[in-house]
Amino acid sequence: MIAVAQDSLALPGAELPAPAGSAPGTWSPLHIATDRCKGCSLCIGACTKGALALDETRVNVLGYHPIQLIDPAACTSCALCARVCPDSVFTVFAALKTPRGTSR
Amino acid sequence: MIAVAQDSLALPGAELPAPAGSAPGTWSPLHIATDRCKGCSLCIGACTKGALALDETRVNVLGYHPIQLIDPAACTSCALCARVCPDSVFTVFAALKTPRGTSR
Amino acid sequence: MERSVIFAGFGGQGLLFAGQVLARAAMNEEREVLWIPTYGPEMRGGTAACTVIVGDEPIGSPVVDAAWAAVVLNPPSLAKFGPLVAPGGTLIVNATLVEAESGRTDIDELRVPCTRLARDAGDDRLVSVAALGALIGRTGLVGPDAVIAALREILGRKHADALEADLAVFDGGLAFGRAANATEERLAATTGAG
Amino acid sequence: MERSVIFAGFGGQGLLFAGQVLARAAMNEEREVLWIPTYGPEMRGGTAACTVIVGDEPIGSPVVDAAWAAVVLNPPSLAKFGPLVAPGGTLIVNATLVEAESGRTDIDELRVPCTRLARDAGDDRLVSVAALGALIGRTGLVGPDAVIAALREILGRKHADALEADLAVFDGGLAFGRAANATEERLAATTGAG
Amino acid sequence: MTTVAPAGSRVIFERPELLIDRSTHYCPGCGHGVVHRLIAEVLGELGLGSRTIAVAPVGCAVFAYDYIGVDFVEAPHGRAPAVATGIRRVRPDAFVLTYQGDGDLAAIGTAEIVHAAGRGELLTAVFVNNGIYGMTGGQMAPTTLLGQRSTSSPGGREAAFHGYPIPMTEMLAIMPGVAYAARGSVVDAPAIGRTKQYLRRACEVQLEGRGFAIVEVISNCPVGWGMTPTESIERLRDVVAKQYRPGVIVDRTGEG
Amino acid sequence: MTTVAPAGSRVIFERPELLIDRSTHYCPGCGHGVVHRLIAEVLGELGLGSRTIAVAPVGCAVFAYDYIGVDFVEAPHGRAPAVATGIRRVRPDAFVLTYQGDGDLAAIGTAEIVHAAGRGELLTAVFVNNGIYGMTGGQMAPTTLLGQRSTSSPGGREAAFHGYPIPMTEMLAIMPGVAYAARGSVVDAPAIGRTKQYLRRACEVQLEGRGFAIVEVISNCPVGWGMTPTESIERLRDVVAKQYRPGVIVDRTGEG
Amino acid sequence: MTTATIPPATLHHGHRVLMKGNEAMAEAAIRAGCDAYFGYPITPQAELLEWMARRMPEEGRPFVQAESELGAIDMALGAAATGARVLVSSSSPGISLMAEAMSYMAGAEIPMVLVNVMRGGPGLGGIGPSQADYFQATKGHGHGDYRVPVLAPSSIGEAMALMADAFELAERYRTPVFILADGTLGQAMEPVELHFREPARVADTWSVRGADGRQPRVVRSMHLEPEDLEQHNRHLQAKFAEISAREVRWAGENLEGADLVIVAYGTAARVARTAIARARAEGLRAGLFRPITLWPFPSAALAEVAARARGLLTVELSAGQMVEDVRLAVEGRTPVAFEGRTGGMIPTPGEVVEALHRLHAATTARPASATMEVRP
Amino acid sequence: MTTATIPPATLHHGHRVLMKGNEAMAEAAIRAGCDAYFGYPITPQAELLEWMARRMPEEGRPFVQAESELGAIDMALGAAATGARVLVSSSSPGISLMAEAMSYMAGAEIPMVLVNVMRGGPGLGGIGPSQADYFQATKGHGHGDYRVPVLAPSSIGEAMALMADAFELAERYRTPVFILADGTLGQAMEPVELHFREPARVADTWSVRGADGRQPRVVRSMHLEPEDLEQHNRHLQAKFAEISAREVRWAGENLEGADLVIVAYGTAARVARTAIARARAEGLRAGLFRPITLWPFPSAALAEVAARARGLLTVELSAGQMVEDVRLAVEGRTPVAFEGRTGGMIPTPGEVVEALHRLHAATTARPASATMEVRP
Ligand SMILES: Cc1ncc(C[n+]2csc(CCOP(=O)(O)OP(=O)(O)O)c2C)c(N)n1
Ligand SMILES: Cc1ncc(C[n+]2csc(CCOP(=O)(O)OP(=O)(O)O)c2C)c(N)n1
Ligand code: SF4
Ligand code: SF4
Ligand code: SF4
Ligand code: SF4
Ligand code: SF4
Ligand code: SF4
Ligand SMILES: [Mg+2]
Ligand SMILES: [Mg+2]
Repeated sequence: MIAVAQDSLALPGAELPAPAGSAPGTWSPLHIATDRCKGCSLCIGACTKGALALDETRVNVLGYHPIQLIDPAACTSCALCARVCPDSVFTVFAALKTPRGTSR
Repeated sequence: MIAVAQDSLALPGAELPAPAGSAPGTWSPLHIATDRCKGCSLCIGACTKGALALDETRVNVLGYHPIQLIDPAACTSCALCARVCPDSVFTVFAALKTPRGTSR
Repeated sequence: MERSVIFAGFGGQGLLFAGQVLARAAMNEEREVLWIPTYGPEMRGGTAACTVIVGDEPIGSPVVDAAWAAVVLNPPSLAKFGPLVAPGGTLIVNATLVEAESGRTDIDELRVPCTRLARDAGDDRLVSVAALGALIGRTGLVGPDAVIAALREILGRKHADALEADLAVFDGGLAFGRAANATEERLAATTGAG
Repeated sequence: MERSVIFAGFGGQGLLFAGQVLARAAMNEEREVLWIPTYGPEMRGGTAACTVIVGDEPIGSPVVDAAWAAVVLNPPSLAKFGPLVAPGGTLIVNATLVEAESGRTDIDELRVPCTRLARDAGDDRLVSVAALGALIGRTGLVGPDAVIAALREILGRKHADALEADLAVFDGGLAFGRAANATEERLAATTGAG
Repeated sequence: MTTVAPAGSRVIFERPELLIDRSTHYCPGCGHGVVHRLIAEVLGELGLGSRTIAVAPVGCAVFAYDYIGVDFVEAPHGRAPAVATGIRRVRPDAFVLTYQGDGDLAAIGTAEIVHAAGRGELLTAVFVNNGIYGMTGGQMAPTTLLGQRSTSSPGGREAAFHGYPIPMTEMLAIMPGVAYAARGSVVDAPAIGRTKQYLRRACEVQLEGRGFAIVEVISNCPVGWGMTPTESIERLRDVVAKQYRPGVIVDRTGEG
Repeated sequence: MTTVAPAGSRVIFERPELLIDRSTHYCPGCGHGVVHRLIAEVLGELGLGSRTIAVAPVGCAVFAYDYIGVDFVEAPHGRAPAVATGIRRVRPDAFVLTYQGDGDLAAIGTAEIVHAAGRGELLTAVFVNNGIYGMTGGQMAPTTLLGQRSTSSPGGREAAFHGYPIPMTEMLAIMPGVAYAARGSVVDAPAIGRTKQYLRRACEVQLEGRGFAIVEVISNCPVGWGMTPTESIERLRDVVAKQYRPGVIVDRTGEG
Repeated sequence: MTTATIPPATLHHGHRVLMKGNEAMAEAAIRAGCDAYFGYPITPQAELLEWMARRMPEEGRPFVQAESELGAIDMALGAAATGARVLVSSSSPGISLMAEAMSYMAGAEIPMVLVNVMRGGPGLGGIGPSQADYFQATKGHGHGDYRVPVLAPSSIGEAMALMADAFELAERYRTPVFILADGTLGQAMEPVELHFREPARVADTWSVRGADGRQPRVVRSMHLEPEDLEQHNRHLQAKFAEISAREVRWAGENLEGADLVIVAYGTAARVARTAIARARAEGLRAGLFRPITLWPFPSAALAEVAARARGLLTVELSAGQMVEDVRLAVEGRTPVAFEGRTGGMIPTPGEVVEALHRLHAATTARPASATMEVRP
Repeated sequence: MTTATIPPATLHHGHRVLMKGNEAMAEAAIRAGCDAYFGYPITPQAELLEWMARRMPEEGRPFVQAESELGAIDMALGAAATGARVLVSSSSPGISLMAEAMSYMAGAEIPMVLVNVMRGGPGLGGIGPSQADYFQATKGHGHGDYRVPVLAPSSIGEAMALMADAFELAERYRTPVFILADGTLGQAMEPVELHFREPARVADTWSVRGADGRQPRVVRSMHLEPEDLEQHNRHLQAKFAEISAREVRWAGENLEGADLVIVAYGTAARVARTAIARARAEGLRAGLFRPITLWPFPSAALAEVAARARGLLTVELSAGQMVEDVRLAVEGRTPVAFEGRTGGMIPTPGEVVEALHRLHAATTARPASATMEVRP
């Protein structure tokens, strides 16, 4: 049976959990409020790196397949995804490309 | 006592009486439906010949001093008075300047 | 005892103003009064009218079954309001414009050459004020001083120039009304109607 | 005897459609029926529901005190409508999305893997049709032929392609419901509630 | 009205047949009278009297039906374009004309005129802009000029407090459904003549099926403006016509 | 919303504080969500959250008050500009913002928006034009394009039958009371960025006391258009933006 | 949501089809000869407009989605003034916007049919079913002294039948007519036997279509001279009296020997029917009095029924509106109780059965008092 | 026509001045602390707007002549939602246009005072005085279950006094309040003693002025979940019940030992007063029951008065509207007759005296029947 995705419970002020969709232990430039995602795919179209995809294996509390970052390494933290997302699902952090600073 | 002016009684289809304001027996280029006149004087301003004036000696059925043609001879039948009159008081006939035809 | 006066005539004849002057005069005499306009169907132009009811208690009905007096300034008003005067009441007719008579024998009908009176006093547009003067002169509904005070209050502030003419015309009307009083026989019960 | 079924779930799960198919099937059997949607507060997205009441006389009340059966396709619907099933009634639960159980012991609760059944039959979006099949298989509320005819009538004209998938999914659900019938004990009075 | 022409004398000007022979309730000098006559003339000349259904506004011109001898429907205040749309849609053979004042058209009726124009509804709209609410006693209208006194802007219209005058016809003219829009005036005989031409063209535009046509007529309201008729005409010429400039505002009939 | 930033990592983008942390009722991919976020960002950046009184429309965005964390008044359908005028006049210190859809603003609310603009009312109006009545199930709006199908123009909008699309913002822009009018879109990230700049400017215009400011945002309604979100964004780019061209339509703030 | 499962071509007279209330009313209007439809979208009425958007052009008849409800009703006013048979529909907030024009149409005596698919109020309220616009429809919508016939169907089939009746009444009496339906009736689907009826057209002597030789006509509600306006009002009142005398409609069920009579219309009457069946099974002698015309209200008939009953129970989807007309009809001679739900909620049959039991207890235990406690 | 004879500076508390009703109401509102006025011109209310146009700017307070009555009432909605004290005025057709927003304000519980200077209807009708919007004000104006307090002054002095009361009621109960005046009251001039009163301001916990640190607030009438909307309706109904219990107002004259009681409000009550004086002079024991709140209607008080009378005569400037509430109040226990004029006409004292004589004859000659013949 396919599990219902459960994460950031949309409580005002709640802390974001570890970024979803990234392999455990790896760092991700995106925090994804998975259960606010409606699977519209607009972020997928916006991402020039092809780093995003819907997680067809899960259904979130709203009944949608949520977005996931399938290629964290490709992500440049350009935030195009975040800017087009109608549901403000993403928090974007500067990519840790160089150990000392941010990529842009 | 000043008489109340009484003439064309505004009955649809009624025939116009002899033009008011002209001396008996003289012909006039204007027919004036005196008791529809509201004494607004706009025709006086429009007449370049100074041929019109209010008849301050009379009050018509509406309670106004009606217009009269004070100088029939000066009238050129230009119909400026008729065109500006908001109450369509005038009927204008071609001036009989030349015995054979009309002046314009 | 409520006494009602109807003023009626052409829109431009100053009827509503005359009614207001009477209302204010009544108030100046510490009496109760109600002024109420009625518009003819045309609103713009056409016939206008107002009713003033003077009494000693707060006024009840704004409509009257019959008028204590009427002031009619044009022919249609005579036709409409002449019959509404209560038996024994007073009818002031603007003789300048109205040739007809009411035909009633049970009222006091006074023909007043309003335009002439007004012109004689300096402004021939003040026909209503002339008629008001005649009404007061004839009936004594309110004291002339209260009317004069009312005119001063209403016109004094802004229209000092107009005030003089109005006072003069009122005086002329008043004199005409009083003269008629003095010289004519009065019907017995001029104050009997409500 | 009126029998009512509530369908509830996410807006996109095809509930209103499944209800319509049932209503039409009932009409095909010359029975009386009423279909009535209820929108969740969000209208767009969120939870949607409809009620279908089947009977032999013209249907009276469009609201029911308790449902003869309910089909719940997501967790909120279980919470909201589980308690509304009449004792002895049937509850079809979409096991794919709903982990919880109603906790009731007085009804016939059947967990149906709707998504899997739908996917197995060719289109995993047709969860409601799978659930409808299971309901019919379990309760025999209407004959399967009437449902199949209804699907043909509704989809046949314009959506011939969709029709085949719908028929297959319905069949899968029907089989699941019947199999459950055959293998599980039934509560005594599954048809006792209005 | 039959007139008895003096022998040998040609009629230069007479009351148009469709103008009912009755005195109007309008104040002395009011421009509505002129506009009524022009409409009666144009409808008569185009032979439309028998198939016109006109819509009367709420405003001084509500009584237009007492003066112009065609079928009329009385619209609620501001709704003449909606009423006319209803007529237009069910009576394709009728000639449909609306008559509105500036309070009626530019204030309460804004939505209805914008959308009738937007739909390109086959209507001929006559819009008499006298910059005031005449009927109700001289209150400010949307078209009242800055600085102009009215009973509801007793100190004169101020932009910051009362807002700006609205150039209604220009606003409507940007919509593609508007085939023809013009502004005339009643200031003098030549202007009245041009206004008549605009009205005539606005009628033809409907007959040709080209779209919505509107003629604004800037007009005087001596009573509402607190002026004599003559003064009001002077103001119309010297002040109003400088702000609301007469002329054809848009003519899309060449395009189709 | 507090986020736990990974050590040494700067936040590039986060949910603005004024956007309440709650999932919306909007359909997947709906442009209203983006516009909400932009408003929350701009109000936050200008520090206006505490003194904003916003007016919600009737339309899908009626629930804006559930998502944008400022004081709100719910207006009857189309009347947001009138409601906002009332607020503006009695609360000179408030920042007043209206949010309306195209059915709300361009159909039933035409008179109210025209006159708020005409008065030069100090308001910032956000006008989300998705060319359809989203909330009621995808009926034709005044801004629906020719040929576009909707549940009330099932064969596609035809000019002769349904009328022409109305260029609302252009129409409003001709009025002198309008200090600023622009059209943005939600088609992609750069366009969204420009739209934010327009919104920001429209807010500043109010703060500077210059007059009425409006930003139209052309947006998508996947459900009303009967499309996937991605298809709807393509249509927005390829079709809608060709008709309703984004950009600044009028800027009179240089004039004063 | 348009069900769009029924191609109009299959809607043959005599057939039994499953139809949504909104769509059924729309099609019934078309078959009743509706010449033009004007509307504006609003839930839960939208499918009526959408059906018309599709079907009227097919029939070559005008459909206009107006810029607003004001636009719609005023377009209707214009079209109907030319003698066309016109339908308009909306739901509660939209109906409120039509108050002025309805008063105009009543005043100018313009026939037209207006459907109100009522939703929960006040204000924007909700989109659930309601009967809280009863007062508005029957008494105080627009200004001035006027009434319009109000027809209240209780099933989709009846809604279709009443559509033809509504046009007939409208034209016979030159009056706007209300069809008062609630959201349930608009949104539900039921099988209906199709019995279309197109009322005969009667040549009228008042409508405007261009004077064409005759005297010009004016369709108007203004009568500036009070004497004239009073005269006109007398004429209108005489007409209302005639309608009251001739056009009252109601239906009774189980009234024979009924102790307890439920008075309910529309959806509430359906709930009542189910409740009555149960109550009778539980030994209560309950019956149903169902007004079909809400104005004219069947006061005389109800008074007669009430005279034989111990108590009346009015059931409404409101806080209590029709109950005033019930009380006016019986004037204290029979106790009147009330049971209602609001805001989109519908009383359940169980609640109504309980209310019947309470009424039964109250009317047998203690001397009848005219007004019972009202809840909620 | 603005009388413009009274410079506001002379309007000192305690003075006796001659004022036009419309202007007196406007000035009373200003002195009652009205923060903003929104309106649209219409006869016979225009002088109220004009007075405000002059006076509000003098006081530094907002006045807006809106683009329409819809604009005016919705501006009022916005201003009042911020806690401002707001007045709006209009006359019958304009009031009809405000139905939707009034329902919104009742639903969102926004205080505001709306004056209706009623004129003859229906439709465009005429400009004479009328009381034919009684039903509208007391029952069915907007959609949904709501009621608003309706105050009916009968003299200009009372109209001024009720203005402060209206604001007080509005704010105490968070509700729109109607002042129902007829054209006579708006157009007439009477001497009034100036007794201005400004109700105290109570800090509210609901209005919106910018969140400024607290939780954001929403002023709304939408409750999309039926359960919520019903809950809200229960709250509203409880409020209406409280108003009904606490805020009923009426006045009696000559009721001691009165056989025949006239029930009338506003201008009709003044006619009644004159008629009663005459009738008493003619030997009839007549008295006056004058409702001041039309909603809540003084039913209980009237029932008590009626219990001691032989018959009631309702006099209205309408074809008979309040008479329904009179009949509801007495529920058949006392005969109720009706006398009314319409379309701008006012019954004369003589007509009312005659009606009293007829009622007297009917109630002495034959056994009391509950409803008398109604005319005209
Ligand atoms: C709904 C409604 N509101 C207000 C009025 C009052 N009213 C009558 S005419 C009018 C405006 C008249 O102004 P305009 O349209 O400019 O016409 P004008 O009299 O100047 O020609 C108004 C506000 C009304 N009759 N109905
Ligand atoms: C008076 C009134 N009429 C109609 C409605 C129904 N209604 C609700 S939202 C809406 C239009 C929504 O369209 P739009 O403004 O474009 O907003 P969108 O949902 O597309 O964002 C309508 C007509 C209503 N609530 N009130
Ligand atoms: S931040 Fe840029 S690269 Fe990374 S997922 Fe988003 S769009 Fe793609
Ligand atoms: S754009 Fe937002 S809502 Fe849409 S799929 Fe991406 S994360 Fe989910
Ligand atoms: S016709 Fe010409 S000249 Fe003669 S009176 Fe008229 S304006 Fe003067
Ligand atoms: S313009 Fe006409 S109404 Fe005016 S004074 Fe001349 S004739 Fe008389
Ligand atoms: S008020 Fe003005 S518009 Fe009206 S009739 Fe008089 S002058 Fe003409
Ligand atoms: S219907 Fe359209 S506008 Fe409304 S939420 Fe859905 S996508 Fe957005
Ligand atoms: Mg004007
Ligand atoms: Mg939209």
